[in-house]
Amino acid sequence: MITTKTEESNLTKKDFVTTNDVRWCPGCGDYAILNAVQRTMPELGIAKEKFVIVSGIGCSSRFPYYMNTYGFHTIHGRAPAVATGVKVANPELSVWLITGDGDGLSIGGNHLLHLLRRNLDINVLLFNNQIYGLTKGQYSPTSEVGKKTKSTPSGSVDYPVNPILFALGAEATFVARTVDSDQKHMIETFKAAQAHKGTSFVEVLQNCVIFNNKTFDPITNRENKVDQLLYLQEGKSLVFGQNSDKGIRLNGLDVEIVESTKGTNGSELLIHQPRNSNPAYATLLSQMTYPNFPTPMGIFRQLEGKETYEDSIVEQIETSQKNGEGSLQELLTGKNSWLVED
Amino acid sequence: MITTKTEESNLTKKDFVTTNDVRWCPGCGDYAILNAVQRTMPELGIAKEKFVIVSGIGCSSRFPYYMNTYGFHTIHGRAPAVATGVKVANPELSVWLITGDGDGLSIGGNHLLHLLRRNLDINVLLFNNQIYGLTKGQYSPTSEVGKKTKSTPSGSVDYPVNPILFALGAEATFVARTVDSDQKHMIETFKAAQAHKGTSFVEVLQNCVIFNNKTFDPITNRENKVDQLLYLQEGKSLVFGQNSDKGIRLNGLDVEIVESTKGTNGSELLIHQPRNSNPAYATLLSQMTYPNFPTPMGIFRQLEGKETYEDSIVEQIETSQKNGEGSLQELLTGKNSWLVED
Amino acid sequence: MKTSADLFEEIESAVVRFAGDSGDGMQTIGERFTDSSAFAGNDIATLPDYPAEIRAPAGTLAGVSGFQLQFGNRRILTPGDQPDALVAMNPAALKANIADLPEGGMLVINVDSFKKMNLSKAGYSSNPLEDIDFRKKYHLIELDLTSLTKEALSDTALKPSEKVRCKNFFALGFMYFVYGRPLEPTLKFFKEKWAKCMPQLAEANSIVLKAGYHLGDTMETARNRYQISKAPVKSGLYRKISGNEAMVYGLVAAASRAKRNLLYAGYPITPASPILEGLSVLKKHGVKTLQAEDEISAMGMALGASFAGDLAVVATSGPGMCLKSEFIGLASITELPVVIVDVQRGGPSTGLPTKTEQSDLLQSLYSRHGDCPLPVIAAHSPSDCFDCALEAVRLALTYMTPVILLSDLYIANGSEPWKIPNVCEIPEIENSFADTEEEFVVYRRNPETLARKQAIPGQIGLEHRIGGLEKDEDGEVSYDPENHEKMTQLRASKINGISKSLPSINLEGPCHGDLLVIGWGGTYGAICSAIKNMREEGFSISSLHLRHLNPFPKDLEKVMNGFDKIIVPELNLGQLSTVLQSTFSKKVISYSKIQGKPFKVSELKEEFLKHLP
Amino acid sequence: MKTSADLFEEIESAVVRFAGDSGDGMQTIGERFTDSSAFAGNDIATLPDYPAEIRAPAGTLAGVSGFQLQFGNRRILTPGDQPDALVAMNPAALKANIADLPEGGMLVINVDSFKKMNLSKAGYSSNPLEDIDFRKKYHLIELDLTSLTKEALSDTALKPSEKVRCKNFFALGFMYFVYGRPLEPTLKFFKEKWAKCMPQLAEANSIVLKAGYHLGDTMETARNRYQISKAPVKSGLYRKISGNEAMVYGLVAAASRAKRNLLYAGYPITPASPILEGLSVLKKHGVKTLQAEDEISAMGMALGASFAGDLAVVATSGPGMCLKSEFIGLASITELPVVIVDVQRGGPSTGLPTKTEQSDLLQSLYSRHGDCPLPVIAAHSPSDCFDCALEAVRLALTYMTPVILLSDLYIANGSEPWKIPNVCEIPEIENSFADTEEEFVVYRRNPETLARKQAIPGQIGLEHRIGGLEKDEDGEVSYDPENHEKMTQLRASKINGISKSLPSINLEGPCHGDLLVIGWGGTYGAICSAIKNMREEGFSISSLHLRHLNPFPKDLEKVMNGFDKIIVPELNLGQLSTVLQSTFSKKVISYSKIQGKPFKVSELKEEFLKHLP
Ligand SMILES: Cc1ncc(C[n+]2csc(CCOP(=O)(O)OP(=O)(O)O)c2C)c(N)n1
Ligand SMILES: Cc1ncc(C[n+]2csc(CCOP(=O)(O)OP(=O)(O)O)c2C)c(N)n1
Ligand code: SF4
Ligand code: SF4
Ligand SMILES: [Mg+2]
Ligand SMILES: [Mg+2]
Repeated sequence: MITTKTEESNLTKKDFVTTNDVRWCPGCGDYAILNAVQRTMPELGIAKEKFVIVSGIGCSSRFPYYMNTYGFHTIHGRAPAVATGVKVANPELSVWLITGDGDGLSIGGNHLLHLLRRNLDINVLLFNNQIYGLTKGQYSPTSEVGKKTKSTPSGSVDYPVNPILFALGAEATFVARTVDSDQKHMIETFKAAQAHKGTSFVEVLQNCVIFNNKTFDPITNRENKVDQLLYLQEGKSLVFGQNSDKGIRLNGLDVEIVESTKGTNGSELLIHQPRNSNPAYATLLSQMTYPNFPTPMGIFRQLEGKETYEDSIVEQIETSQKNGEGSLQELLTGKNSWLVED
Repeated sequence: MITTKTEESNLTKKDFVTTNDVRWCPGCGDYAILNAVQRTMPELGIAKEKFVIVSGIGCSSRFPYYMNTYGFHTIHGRAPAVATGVKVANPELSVWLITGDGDGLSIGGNHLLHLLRRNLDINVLLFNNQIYGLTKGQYSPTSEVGKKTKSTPSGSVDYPVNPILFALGAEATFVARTVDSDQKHMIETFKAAQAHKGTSFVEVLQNCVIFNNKTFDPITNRENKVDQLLYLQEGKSLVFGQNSDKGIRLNGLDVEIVESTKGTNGSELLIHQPRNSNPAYATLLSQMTYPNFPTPMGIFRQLEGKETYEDSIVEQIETSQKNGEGSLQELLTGKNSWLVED
Repeated sequence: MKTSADLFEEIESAVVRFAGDSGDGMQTIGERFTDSSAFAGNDIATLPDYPAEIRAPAGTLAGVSGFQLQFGNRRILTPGDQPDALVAMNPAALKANIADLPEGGMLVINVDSFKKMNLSKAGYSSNPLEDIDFRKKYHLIELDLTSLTKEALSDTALKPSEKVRCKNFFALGFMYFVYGRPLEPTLKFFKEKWAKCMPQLAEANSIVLKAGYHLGDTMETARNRYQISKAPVKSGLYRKISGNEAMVYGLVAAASRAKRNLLYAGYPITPASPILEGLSVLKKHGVKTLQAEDEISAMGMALGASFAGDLAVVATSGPGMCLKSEFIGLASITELPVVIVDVQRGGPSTGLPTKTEQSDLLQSLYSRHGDCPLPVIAAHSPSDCFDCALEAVRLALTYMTPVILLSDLYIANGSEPWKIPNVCEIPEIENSFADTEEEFVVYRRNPETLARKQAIPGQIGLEHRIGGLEKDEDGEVSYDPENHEKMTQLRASKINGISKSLPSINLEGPCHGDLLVIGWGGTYGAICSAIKNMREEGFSISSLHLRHLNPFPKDLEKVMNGFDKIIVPELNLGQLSTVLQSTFSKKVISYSKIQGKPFKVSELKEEFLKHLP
Repeated sequence: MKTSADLFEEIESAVVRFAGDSGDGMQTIGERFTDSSAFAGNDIATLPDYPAEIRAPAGTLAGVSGFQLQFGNRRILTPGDQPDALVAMNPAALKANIADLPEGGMLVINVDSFKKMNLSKAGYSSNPLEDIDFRKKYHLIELDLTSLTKEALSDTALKPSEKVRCKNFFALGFMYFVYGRPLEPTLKFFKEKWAKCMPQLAEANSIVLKAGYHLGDTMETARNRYQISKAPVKSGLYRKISGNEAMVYGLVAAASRAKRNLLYAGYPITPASPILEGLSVLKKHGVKTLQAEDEISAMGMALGASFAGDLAVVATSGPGMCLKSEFIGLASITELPVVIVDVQRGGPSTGLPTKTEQSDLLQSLYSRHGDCPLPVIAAHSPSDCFDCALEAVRLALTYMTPVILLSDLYIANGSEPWKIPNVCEIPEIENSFADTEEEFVVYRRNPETLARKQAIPGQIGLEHRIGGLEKDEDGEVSYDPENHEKMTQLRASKINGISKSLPSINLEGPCHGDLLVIGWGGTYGAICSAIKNMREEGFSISSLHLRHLNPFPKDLEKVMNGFDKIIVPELNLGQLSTVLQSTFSKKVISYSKIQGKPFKVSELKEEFLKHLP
């Protein structure tokens, strides 16, 4: 592999910006995510030429065109396969997969499932705008039931996929959620995703101003967010609200809201334990949804120590080569050859 | 739809047997499952002509050829799509989907995911033999890590899919497990699956005598099964072992084994609650795997009351037709026509 | 001052193009102008043209959206080679379109958008409006649309930004004046669309539209006014229809005439999504629409529904066609009826998703593994999609086979007037259903059509199994060598036999001559126009347009033999040429255009001339 | 008593077929017989033939598995039209195969399996062995294999059921005697396979094999013994190789000669799985094999690996080819090298998964939407898969394009002796890599090949983006009409230009004559044999076998023009005929066989005769 190091330390956001016009609608949440990624990458200590961005098809999947890195805008739903090929071919690359709720969970659900279970060291950012943007506004598999869209004028009838629960079902080793309106939290989450060895799945709530404007407003707008967002912090109890006056505790095998955390001293509240190897804890968090619960933001689950797919493959090859590489001539000759003499 | 009722009550197993030679390997677990299905169907109170069996490709997917019902042996991995079409076209049919671990969880994972989340009233039997039978023994997505097969001579490196957890991740409303060696339990489980309104997902542990013989032996053989299988019964505590002397209790958000249930009087043991709407409970059960835990058998989760996809579709049509069907002539004419006179 | 009526110049037809930013509402006013012209009794053809991005950055070339239409008092077959009048809402729209406007053409400009930033976004280093040569070259009309619109709305309560957004209707009103179009259909449209939920908007747009019209009336520069009399069409009730709409109606009509329930399974994709969307509002007509997780699944759902007795239909575009091929093979071997609509767009791969092309013909014929022939037909104009939908359903149900129906972006989005058919006059479509009274042998064939009979789950006593493995007549899996050969031949004969049911070829022109033009699909209008012109000019040229691409009509070879040369114009690298040559071992001349745009009449004439003696 | 040596009859070649139940080990003894014959210096060709079920019910026709081979002292090109000797292990095997045995042929029967139940399972109402006419018709040898085997093993500690399972080697030993084959290779095989883990088994099989051999020696009925001298082949080191093995080795060799790492992504499917399996044991050679979740994913993984600089390969069969087409389109427009092997089997749909066919040619050429041409080549024999793998890699890397390499079940599973190449003599394969010292323009082309250059992620300063949208030379997305036309033409010219690099056609026979036979793929052996025969008989007939199916060799048209008639025999409905006719607008005669079986030499001769004056 032809890799040489550039001086990584001097990188700035500018290095990751292309001269191309960005062609999203004015006001689209994708701009903010692009910005956050461009601000994250220079800080990772990785040489610029090591980044590869792979995407499928959708508004979100135009992402690689706007990043001055190696990039591959592939076909609808299949980016996980391409990203897998890139990473296995060269495990030294930092591979980022950009997908949408349609791309990643409708047509591409299976590839995502298998990527997650194989645990390649790839960062997956799923831009969830709960709609098909690029095809002009049909409902997506994350749209709420009853959603009226171009293709469902009487309201959609299928139950949405919960991206977090889906990822847990695939036994993903890193599962997180962030939102386009919070630069700081996005950057923090993306850094954690890159730091994690194994597949990092990040759901990014993203606003589509044209076809699904303000879907996340009830939880993300200035007024509501203190009560509607719960920021997860490892080892800290699950609290939210003005002055952290509300919390989450266990009730049997379900969760409930404690209205005042004052008296309890927090002791009966659930402690955030993203490294709990049993997915039941993260499953509980995945069920906290608007309007009954605050929406958890941050890292739901983070399990270190599971070997990655690409490392295992390399290891098998290294093991079998420990006494030297195979000779091609010997291989062709095989064990049952015979000589024909003149 | 051209449906008339036959006398359903007189049906026997024989009515469901075809004259075709059954072409599985002698000793294959598929025979036992076929037998169980043929014994289940006559007892469901459903007319024979209402049964439709849809399958993909694989040894298991040859199933419809051996059932004297309507049947469709489709293509690899895509049976859920076909079954969906059948059911939406005619919700009165009893649709059974037969798939394998490769068919359903490798190539067909996405369709299965979407079938489950849409909650069509279809019964899915996934024959899990942890191997690709029909293609002669490559590892499958349910094979354990390190599995040596034709395609993985140094051992497989990907982490298996846990079919139960996968189904929970898709928010399936009925999730169960049974095993080819237990006729009674299979029949019971299949009946419950048919009784459930919504998609019923049943994992059937199945022995492939040729390519993966005795994989389930450690948990299913005569000697081990008392200690290795835990039969789930709603409202009863989770006990297993000779004389039910062992049980499962909660430890934080994880489960552990209680070695003797005598003293505890069972009170601290987990009570089986398949109707708990929070998937965390069923998730806990899904993590109980050999060799650390007994393998749960039976219904993990059963949520009633979620409308099915096909019913919602029919309902929308009925609602819009409550003042009569649309006139085709009016439709063609539209609202902006103009008359050209001679 | 002369009255405006004095200035009317009577013309036969005109071509108008609206161009602006994706957010400027160009498609909307194009549609309105079309409706208004239809209402005025003209014949019309339209060509919407927009970028692949939903809303590329305002003011850039990438964001330019256009809509061209031709209307006239004679049969209008194409949206026109070049505009007579161009409305450009900003510098980018001007830049992207000006090359098409002939000298002396009318150029209506929204001058307030010609500010420095917009000019530079469009790549202009100086303002073209300040260039004297440029000003002289066209019949330039500069309107300060933003201010004019604001002024017209000064009395309303709309926010300033909302007011500005009405400016497209100002431009439209102005063009209505120029071409003497009636305002009523548009005013009615405002009412229907907004009167209930946003009455203010309905009101404001009405004011602006009228203001634009009146400005024309008072303005000195608007000296040309054109009058176009009604087109001499057959009497009857008409409506405007786009290709995708006609497809929707055709499918619903076919289901009704076949007495089957219509089940449509689709996955959104440009330019086929409007078929899914159009059918999804027809619940009153019993239509079931399923939005599948992908095109594979959509095809599978359709096949399942077909097995269960519904009329099953899918529609997609190229990338989706790739995904359906395995299931199409299954449909072919199980001999289940299903209609697969492919609304073609520019390829390969994601290609040019919002541009037209005819490049999926070979794929339609050959995308499956194994020998797997099936009928392929193509619609040639927006309204023809209706007839083709009926024909596709007829083939599917009569012959128990999947059928591919090709449309393309140009006809799907374009529109034309359509004489509304009388439902009772649409022929019934026969099914090949099994008889409960007779022995049912799954693959026993109708000796005439070679179609098998279909038994529907739920029917007593007709239980049977089908699948993708080769089978004998009984439906039992069979690996017998002779049986496989026989079945393969039978399936092929069945499809070939369809040609017996096809009407004989309708030639445009005499059946002998120097040059025969063979076309298919959306190039119909341009080819016909060119041929008519050239025949009037005395050339020995004829044309035929193929609806059936597999099998071909039985008299095609004979017709071809009547000409010295054959030319096949296509918006691809020569796909029909390939098929004709392989079928008849006869050389044809291929004329290709692969620019994501329809043929111009002038291009075709020029090319045809080259091959005439 | 005469000594057996006296009885040797010298013959040129012989065809032997073993037939039995799927569990009887017929493939194993077929392979052993082949090895032994190769060791004896004969040329050989083999034809394994087994059912789609893993193990259909014992004793039924559905469960019969067969293995036929031809070996001789001359060039052996096919496994033979019909067996000279048939070994039938049970009534079903007899029933399924007896029609192929000519009168007087040797028929070896395992009599203990001719019990009532087995006879009726096979559909015999009476025992054919009791029919006098039947007995007279063949040279019948009845062996009581079960008892004989048990007897031979009476001294060993194996369980009775294990003993019985060795009976296939008894039959093999017997046939070794008949054809004077050496025992050593098989005894060595036992040792290698079982000596470590199951020494008892190795021992038992050796005993049984020898017992079978000795029985022949002592038995009166085994009066015929044949002797076949060595085939006059070039000197050198040889081995036996199957098509799938040769494919594996060819890919590994190509990667080595191109200095790229080999990454193979696959999803199991008959008959391509052995390529995945064969490569997965070559970790020592640095080969990475990924078992993907489906064929779409396998293709995507390969494309990703190609982007990252590996030599990326996939292999599948028809149903998998359907699933890959969308990604192949992406590979074409992004101009990334990747080799796609299609091991064809009987179609359409699941079809006849364990039978051979050549019916994916049109799919290979046209399965993608849009204009999307790519190189297609086909291997014509087991060992030719090695050369074709090298050629496919050369095309992919030199021209930066996906390449489809067609194999088929017959050559994939069949085997023949192969002269082992000297690695150093395999030419190097050049890459079209970007130069870090030069400006990198993504789609700037080598003027010779029209290939673009490839920059690999990780290379400093060559960052760039590729994708499925149409783009200009810089790689920027472009919706410009002229650019799309230019790019489409360029991509097509690049592929067409490959013909410049192809060697001229190698005709079997003179370049003028009455009849030219054009073949492709696995029909090579049968066609060559037929042509050689007929030329010896004095007919004016020649043949050529196409490796390159797109583009064709540049001199093909000229060669075709040298003959009065052209016939194209194919195991499909006439796919190459279709392509030849469309390319050259020249009528060819199509001769089809669609029975899941290769051509017989006799069938071909008979057909060719019909078209000769
Ligand atoms: C095979 C295929 N099917 C359908 C499409 C059309 N298509 C393009 S993007 C898209 C969905 C976009 O939704 P999402 O992934 O949520 O991305 P967003 O645009 O919302 O960011 C679809 C259906 C396609 N390009 N290819
Ligand atoms: C598109 C496609 N890819 C691959 C195959 C080959 N194939 C047939 S069955 C099968 C897997 C079978 O495994 P599983 O689903 O577990 O069924 P089992 O045979 O074990 O019952 C595969 C890969 C195919 N038929 N079609
Ligand atoms: S359509 Fe929605 S998601 Fe797409 S660019 Fe516009 S705002 Fe963003
Ligand atoms: S291969 Fe395995 S799964 Fe298939 S029929 Fe045989 S025993 Fe059953
Ligand atoms: Mg989206
Ligand atoms: Mg399996």
